[in-house]
Amino acid sequence: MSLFWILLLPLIGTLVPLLSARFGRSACAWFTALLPALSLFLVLQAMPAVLRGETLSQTFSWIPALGLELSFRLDGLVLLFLLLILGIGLLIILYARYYLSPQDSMARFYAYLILFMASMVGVVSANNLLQLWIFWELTSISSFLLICFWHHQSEARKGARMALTVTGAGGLALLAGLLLIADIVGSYDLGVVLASGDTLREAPAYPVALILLLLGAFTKSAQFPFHFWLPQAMAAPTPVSAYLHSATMVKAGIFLLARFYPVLSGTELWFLSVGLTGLATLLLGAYIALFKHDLKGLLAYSTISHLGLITLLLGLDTELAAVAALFHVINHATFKASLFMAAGIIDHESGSRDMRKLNGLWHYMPHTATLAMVAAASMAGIPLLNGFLSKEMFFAETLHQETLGSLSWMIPVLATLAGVFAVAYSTRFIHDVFFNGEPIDLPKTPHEPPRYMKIPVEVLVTLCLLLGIFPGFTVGGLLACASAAVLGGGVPAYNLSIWHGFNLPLLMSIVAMAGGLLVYYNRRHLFQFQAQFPQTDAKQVFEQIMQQLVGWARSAHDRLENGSLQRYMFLLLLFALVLLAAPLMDLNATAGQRPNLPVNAVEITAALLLCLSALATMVWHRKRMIALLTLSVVGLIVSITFARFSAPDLALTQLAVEVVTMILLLLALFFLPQKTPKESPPRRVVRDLGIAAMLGGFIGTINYALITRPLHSISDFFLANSKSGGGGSNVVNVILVDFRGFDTLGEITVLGVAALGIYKLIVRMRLYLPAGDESGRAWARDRHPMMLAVISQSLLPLALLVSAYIFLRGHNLPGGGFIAGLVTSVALIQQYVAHGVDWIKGRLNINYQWLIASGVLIATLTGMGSWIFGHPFLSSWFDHFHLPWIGEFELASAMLFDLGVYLTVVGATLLILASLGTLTTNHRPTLAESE
Amino acid sequence: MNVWLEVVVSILLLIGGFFVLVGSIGLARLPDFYTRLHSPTKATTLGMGAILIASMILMSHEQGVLSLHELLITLFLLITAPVTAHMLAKTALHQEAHPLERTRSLQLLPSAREQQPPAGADSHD
Amino acid sequence: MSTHLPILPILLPLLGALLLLLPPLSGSLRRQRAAALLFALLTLLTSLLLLRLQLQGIQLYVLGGWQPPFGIVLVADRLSSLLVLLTSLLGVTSILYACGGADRDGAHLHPLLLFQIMGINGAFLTGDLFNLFVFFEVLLIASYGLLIHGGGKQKTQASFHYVALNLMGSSLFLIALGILYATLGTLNIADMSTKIAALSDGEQALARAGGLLLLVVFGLKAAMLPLHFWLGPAYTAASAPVAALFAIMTKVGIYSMFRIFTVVFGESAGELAFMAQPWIWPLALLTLLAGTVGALASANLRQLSANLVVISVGTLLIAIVLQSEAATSAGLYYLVHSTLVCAALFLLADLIGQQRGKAADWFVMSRRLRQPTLLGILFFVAAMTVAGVPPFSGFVGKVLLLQAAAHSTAQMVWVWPLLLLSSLVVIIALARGGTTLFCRHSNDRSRGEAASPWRVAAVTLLLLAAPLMVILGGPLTQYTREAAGQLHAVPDYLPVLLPGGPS
Amino acid sequence: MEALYASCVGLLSFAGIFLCLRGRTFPVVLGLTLISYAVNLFLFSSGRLLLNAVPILGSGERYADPLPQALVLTAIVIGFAMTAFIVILAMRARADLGNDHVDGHLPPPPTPARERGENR
Amino acid sequence: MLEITLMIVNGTLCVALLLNLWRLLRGPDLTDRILALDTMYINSIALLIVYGIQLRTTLYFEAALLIALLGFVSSVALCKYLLRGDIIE
Amino acid sequence: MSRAFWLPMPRHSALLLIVWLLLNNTLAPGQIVLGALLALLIPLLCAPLRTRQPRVRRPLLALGYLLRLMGDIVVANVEVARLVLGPLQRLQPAFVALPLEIEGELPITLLASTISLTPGTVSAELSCDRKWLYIHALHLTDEQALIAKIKSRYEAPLKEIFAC
Ligand code: NA
Ligand code: NA
Repeated sequence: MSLFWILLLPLIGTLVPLLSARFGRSACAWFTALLPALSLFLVLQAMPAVLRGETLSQTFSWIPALGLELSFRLDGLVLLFLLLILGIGLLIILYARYYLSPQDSMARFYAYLILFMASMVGVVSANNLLQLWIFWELTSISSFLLICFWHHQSEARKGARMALTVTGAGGLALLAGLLLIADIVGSYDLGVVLASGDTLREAPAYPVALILLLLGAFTKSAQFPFHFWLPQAMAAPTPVSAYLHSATMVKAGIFLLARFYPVLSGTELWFLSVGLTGLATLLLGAYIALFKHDLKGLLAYSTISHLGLITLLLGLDTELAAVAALFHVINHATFKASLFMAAGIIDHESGSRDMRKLNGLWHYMPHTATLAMVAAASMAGIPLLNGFLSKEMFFAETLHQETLGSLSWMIPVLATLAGVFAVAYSTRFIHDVFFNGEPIDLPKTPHEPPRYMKIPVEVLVTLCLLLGIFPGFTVGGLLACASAAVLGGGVPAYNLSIWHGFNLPLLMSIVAMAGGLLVYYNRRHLFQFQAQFPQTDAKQVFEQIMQQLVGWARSAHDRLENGSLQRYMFLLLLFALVLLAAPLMDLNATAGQRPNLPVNAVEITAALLLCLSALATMVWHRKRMIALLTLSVVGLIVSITFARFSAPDLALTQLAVEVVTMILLLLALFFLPQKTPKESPPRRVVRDLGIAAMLGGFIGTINYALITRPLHSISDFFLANSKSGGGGSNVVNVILVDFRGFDTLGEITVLGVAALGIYKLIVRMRLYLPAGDESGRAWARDRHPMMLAVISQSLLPLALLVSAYIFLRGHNLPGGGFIAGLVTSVALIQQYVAHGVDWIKGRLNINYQWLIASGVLIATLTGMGSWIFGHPFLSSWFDHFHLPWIGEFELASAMLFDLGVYLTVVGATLLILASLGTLTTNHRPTLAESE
Repeated sequence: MNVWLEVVVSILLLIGGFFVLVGSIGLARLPDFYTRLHSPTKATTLGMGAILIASMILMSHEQGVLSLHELLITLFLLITAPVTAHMLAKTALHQEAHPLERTRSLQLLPSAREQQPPAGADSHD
Repeated sequence: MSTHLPILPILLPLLGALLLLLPPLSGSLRRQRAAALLFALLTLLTSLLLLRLQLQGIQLYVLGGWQPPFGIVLVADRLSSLLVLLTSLLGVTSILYACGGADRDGAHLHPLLLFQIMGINGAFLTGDLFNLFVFFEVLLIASYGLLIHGGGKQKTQASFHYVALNLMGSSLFLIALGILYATLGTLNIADMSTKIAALSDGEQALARAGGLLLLVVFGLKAAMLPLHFWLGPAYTAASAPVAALFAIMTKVGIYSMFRIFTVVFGESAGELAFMAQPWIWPLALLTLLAGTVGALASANLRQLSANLVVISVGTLLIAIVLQSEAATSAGLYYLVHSTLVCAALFLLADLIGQQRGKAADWFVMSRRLRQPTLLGILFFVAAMTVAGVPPFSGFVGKVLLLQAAAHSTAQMVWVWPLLLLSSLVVIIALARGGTTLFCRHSNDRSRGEAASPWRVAAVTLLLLAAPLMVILGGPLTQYTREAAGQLHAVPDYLPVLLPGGPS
Repeated sequence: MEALYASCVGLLSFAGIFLCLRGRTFPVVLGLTLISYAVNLFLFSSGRLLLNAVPILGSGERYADPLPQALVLTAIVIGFAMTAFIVILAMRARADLGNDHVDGHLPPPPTPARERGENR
Repeated sequence: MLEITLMIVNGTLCVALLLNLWRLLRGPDLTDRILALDTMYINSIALLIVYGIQLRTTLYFEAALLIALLGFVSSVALCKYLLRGDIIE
Repeated sequence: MSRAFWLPMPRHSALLLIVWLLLNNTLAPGQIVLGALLALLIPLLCAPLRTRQPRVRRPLLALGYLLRLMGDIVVANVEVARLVLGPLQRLQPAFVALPLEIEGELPITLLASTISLTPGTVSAELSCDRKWLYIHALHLTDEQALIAKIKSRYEAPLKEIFAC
């Protein structure tokens, strides 16, 4: 049987509860337990081999580029954790069946829980660093889901978010750490990494990698100063707390420390960072636990404290300490899980977790009370229970280190102090809940829980006893092989027995017990002392910090993106300016070698006209009509410039476009506000003038530098092949319809789509129609001056003829489909101006949308026509024919293509016009009405 | 090139250039809009005509075929110039452009603006 | 037909759009939907076939039979066919989603979506710089039309900014084209790369100016800081299927940067080799930062998604500046992933918003969702994917990029903290947003309508990629590695790209 | 000649850019139009300036570079489409937002500090 | 001789165009400016024709023809705008 | 189909053919065929946008009118040139209301155009009832003489040409 099934079964098991929910709650629980149980069975099957000291592993390739493999590892350490995860997991499934109320979705809960279980299995069994990280993150996610299970509670949401934030941050740090380790070692394979301890410790990046990895571990294991999320996670249902926050997830950090112990430990940095963090956490947790009135709060801080203890043990960096750490992992899991479950039962059956209300429950639930008291005793470290054994080992190990030099004595003293508090809060858990008078104001009368709900607690408490009394027999083998995995081979000699004789550790235990009882007895003074300090709610602080962060982000974001086009445009231009400045400074000689053309009067005049008009447009942009007129002059001069420098086609196009644009602008002006206020402050104007001048200067300079240099271009090809290959002597037109016909196809598509877009814009437009012009004068009432109408009518055929002329000759002489289309459009626009939209619409019922579409379609199909002859898209075809009497003439596919262009242009222009025409109402005063 | 041809073309060009210039001088010089309206409308027609005829003659000679298409431009200008002038005058009337003080029959302006018969002219017909 | 395969992803959507505008399809919405879906699916199919075809070698489609560098060519290599496939897939989902009702909000939605697909595919496939400009304009004008779909103040205002900035961008593009043509005398991208090293000093400075102007243009399209301002308002305002398709638009800018700054101004460019990267470097980090801050500041899911797009842009820019083949490969994987998941998020925002009534997708208390489980699962998957949390596709791209950045400590110390920090912030923002959207309920007992199956199908289709891209991560990263190899070794492919030799 | 030409291109860009930075839609449209003139001239001149060299075969001994001309033609058409769109969009903005400011909302009127002091 | 004539004619056309611009910028009424623009259109036709004569080519004929047609349309549209606001109602 | 459908404007068609040949500077048979085709096609397209206008009844007279107009234009130009270049103080502009006798849109338009093209006059406005044409004169000495001249020299022939 493949080892993978150990991981795969719980993964698949995630779906089981969702599918089995319909069969009832008990069935759901049983079905859910099935696959994890099977998985546990597989683990047990593999156990003997592992206990013999074998390391089982299995690998599949997954994403080699990433270094990610699906690789499973089963050694002693993995075995220990797998037993905990799967074993306690099964108990939790049973417990949760009774814990959850009928309103709670059991399927959802179990799905999350099994997902978490699978993730944990994945973490511990990963033999690939990335795989480990993947499952590590999954534990964060599934724990988020579990904490947030009662998502209608604000507490739960906040607690879950906080846990996710902290563990998420840790996860990312861990990723960085793992990537660094892999980078140093050169492999993501855990086996390789574990064999490269010296390489790692000597690498310059070792401290960074270590710290990053520790960040991952500490956040997960709630080590100081990242401990604050764990108490907030208590908003989760108690089974979750019992499982995640005592037995498994928080141990993932410990697992990580243990896993990398062979390669990362053994340095001063390790001791200082791990050991001192553990010590601080141990003390802090134990101390705070005492003051928590909430049962689960007490347990949460106690958990923090115990995790600190294990961390400290690993930090002590001795082999025995490591063994003790592993032992305490087991012990803590057993007693803390049972305590959480007991607390859950109390909460469930009495309706409260407040120890100030809970009193004397012994009378109501003696069975549960017994179990809880045994577990609590174990937590306190009472002999005959497993907690005692590992604590004893811990005390012993604190005595055996000298890293802190002359301050080394402090560690055992502080450890004992933590022991004192542990005994105190354990005593409180027992005395304050089960004795201490009668309950106060409980929502329900407490009673024993359902039979099966107690079974998990019983199992765990029995384990506490068994481990405590027969440690060697019960866990000796497991511990030995786990320690071997952690220590990388040699296991130190140790003795797992209850009685080691009278020694210093025993004394420390006695001191702790006596001190603990004393502290608890005098708790009133201590509580009073503690009450002086303001209570800080971690959740509130965290939320506040988050709010502040969001607020800060928002104001930063809003300050940057203030919704002003002027600023965006300015930044765009500034960016272009900065980018252009650098290469221009490299440009030593502005002028090139090419001989310049002479200048004559016409050119100077044209330049003068162009510049003056452009400046006038700029200066008088608020006098809209004048600006429009000067803009037209600019357009006119530009087209004449094209003509002068040998580009008649361009001149024609520019002219036609110019007029259509002007008409469009006139149409727009009618609806735009008639006055443009002067609102730019002088400083803004100067700034804009500055950037405009600089950028304009740059563009001019570049232009000059370019056109004074000689050019060798691909154009000779076009001149050489235009006639022979394209069948036309107007090379520009042949380029447009043949050599680069694909550009033209795109271009007419743009035109057509623009018209469609404009149609979309206009269809929903509701505009106010000004009743008079800028000076407030009412509009003239003569809608369609008669002379204009008559002349326009007679001009139309002429204009159409001209456009046909321009169309037909385009291939050989200046002209072409586009210009012809624009001329046709202008001629028709002239009809609109002379007669109005309604008049035209009534007489010329053309669907312009169809015209556009068929235009582009004709061009496209012309291009596809060449497929029939086995040529690529847009391959042209032309031939000369001779008919008697008529003479020689040419037919070319380019003509058809150009026809498409023509139709598109006409359709697009007129669609825009016709839709604009629908904007005005017919209820404006006219001459006819006034008569 | 034939000298006479050159002379004819040159003269036509000069005439054209002159009238075009006169049109623009008038546009710049005349005192009010209504008077300015006259000069380009007319001067340019003749000016353009002359230049176009010069082009016709020269091109016919150059290409060896009768080149008459310049006539079309003349035709266009002759058809459109009056309409442009009419529209501009109409606009000026509507916008109440200030005529020269000494213009005669200024009393006609209000009725012209309203496109009504002149006041007191009902007896006509 | 297979000889014409490279052009079909451009022609099919074009033909579809045109037929949709003509009778008999223009008359009925139902016929429009069917036809639009059909053409989108055909495009997807041909994209797939093209992807398969070019595995045998780069496919060159010589338009009109005019050999490069004289005519326009389409180049289907690993990179372009992958992106064409991505676009086509996105197109299918957008149209599918639009069939769920968004196409009733205004005219011509389906044709415009098809035009947009045509433009984007064209931009990816063309091997000619001016043709790239033309396709930029096609996709832009289609996007203008799409952006205003549905109407409303927000759209109008966002559109004006978007259009005005892009018009300026197009002008700069033309100037850049003018400069490059005036110095290199050619428009074919591969041909340009052969010419650039031989320029004289002065021409070199000018070509550099042209190249840097292109950086402005592509930066604007890609939403690189400080040119990213249009993105937030536009993507937030756009109708859902439109925003989903827009998710690929920024990638066109990124793609063009890859093409121009590693091919034309790549290793063989002599003095001008990798001349844009030093400029992109700080901007990439700042873009990432801006997106991250924006994500934290977002007040609704669409804003958040838009900022996630900005973050993805920053990340991709980092992939560009890292310059190595590994980084490019990582970038390409990340590009595909981020496009799909951002698109899914935009659609989800709409789905969620519709069920939450007035509160829409704002992060405020609202009535309960009609389908909390379904949408919750979809959102959860999308959130994990986009945040780069395993096991979904996000982490692969991110880890690949982190690995690529590890090759130089100088780059690592910037990239790693920023990238990881940004991931954390995204997780925080998504957790805050998600818990509010799904868990904070008011007392309003009214219920919205259930999501139409079209829409759910579209989102699911997009999100299926999240696990699939991880499961198939091996072959996929292999593919992106090959694509990066082709991109970085253009001189080796010149005989294919310019069969007749350089001009 | 080249210097004169380049100066004109520079000046057109200058005027256009300045107008693009204005706060109302109409000047922005004007500015974009001016810039497109400048850009078209710029792109056109990338084939260098030649007199009497129309690229029509048989019309003379030498020909100007036809390619930039074709490119500019395409650019003009596309520019026209884009200009048309933004013009109508400006109208739509006016319709939807009630004003013609490029940001869709009018900037707050400048209130000198003195005035505010008086109001208090 | 023709060359000199052409130079002179070019000169007069330039002066004419500058005068037109002066009127266009000066105004005072919008109608004056429109008239100036219209005249400018016509003068540029002359300029193109003369250029054609100079180069002995008819390639600029269409441009001249188009200016004639388009100049008219644009002047009329401008007038209509001043008269009615909406030019295509 | 009736002839009016296929050939809605025969005169226009003829004119268009001529213009086509003018445009192409040719009498090649191919161009004639093409021109004829267009001359038939374009009126067909324009037909819907046409309003009925009075026919030219006397084409010869029209030709004479055209020639006279040409002559007058030349004179007008010289006249205007003199006025423009002369001292402006002596300029006496005037508005004149011209009572119209002819009817019909086309004849009135032609008259107005003629007036605008000829010596020192511009047709400024037409009254709604189309009975009055407002004229601006650049330099007017005798109003009645001007009216009489217009009526006899232009209006009367036009009336005859269109027989209205
Ligand atoms: Na109590
Ligand atoms: Na324009």
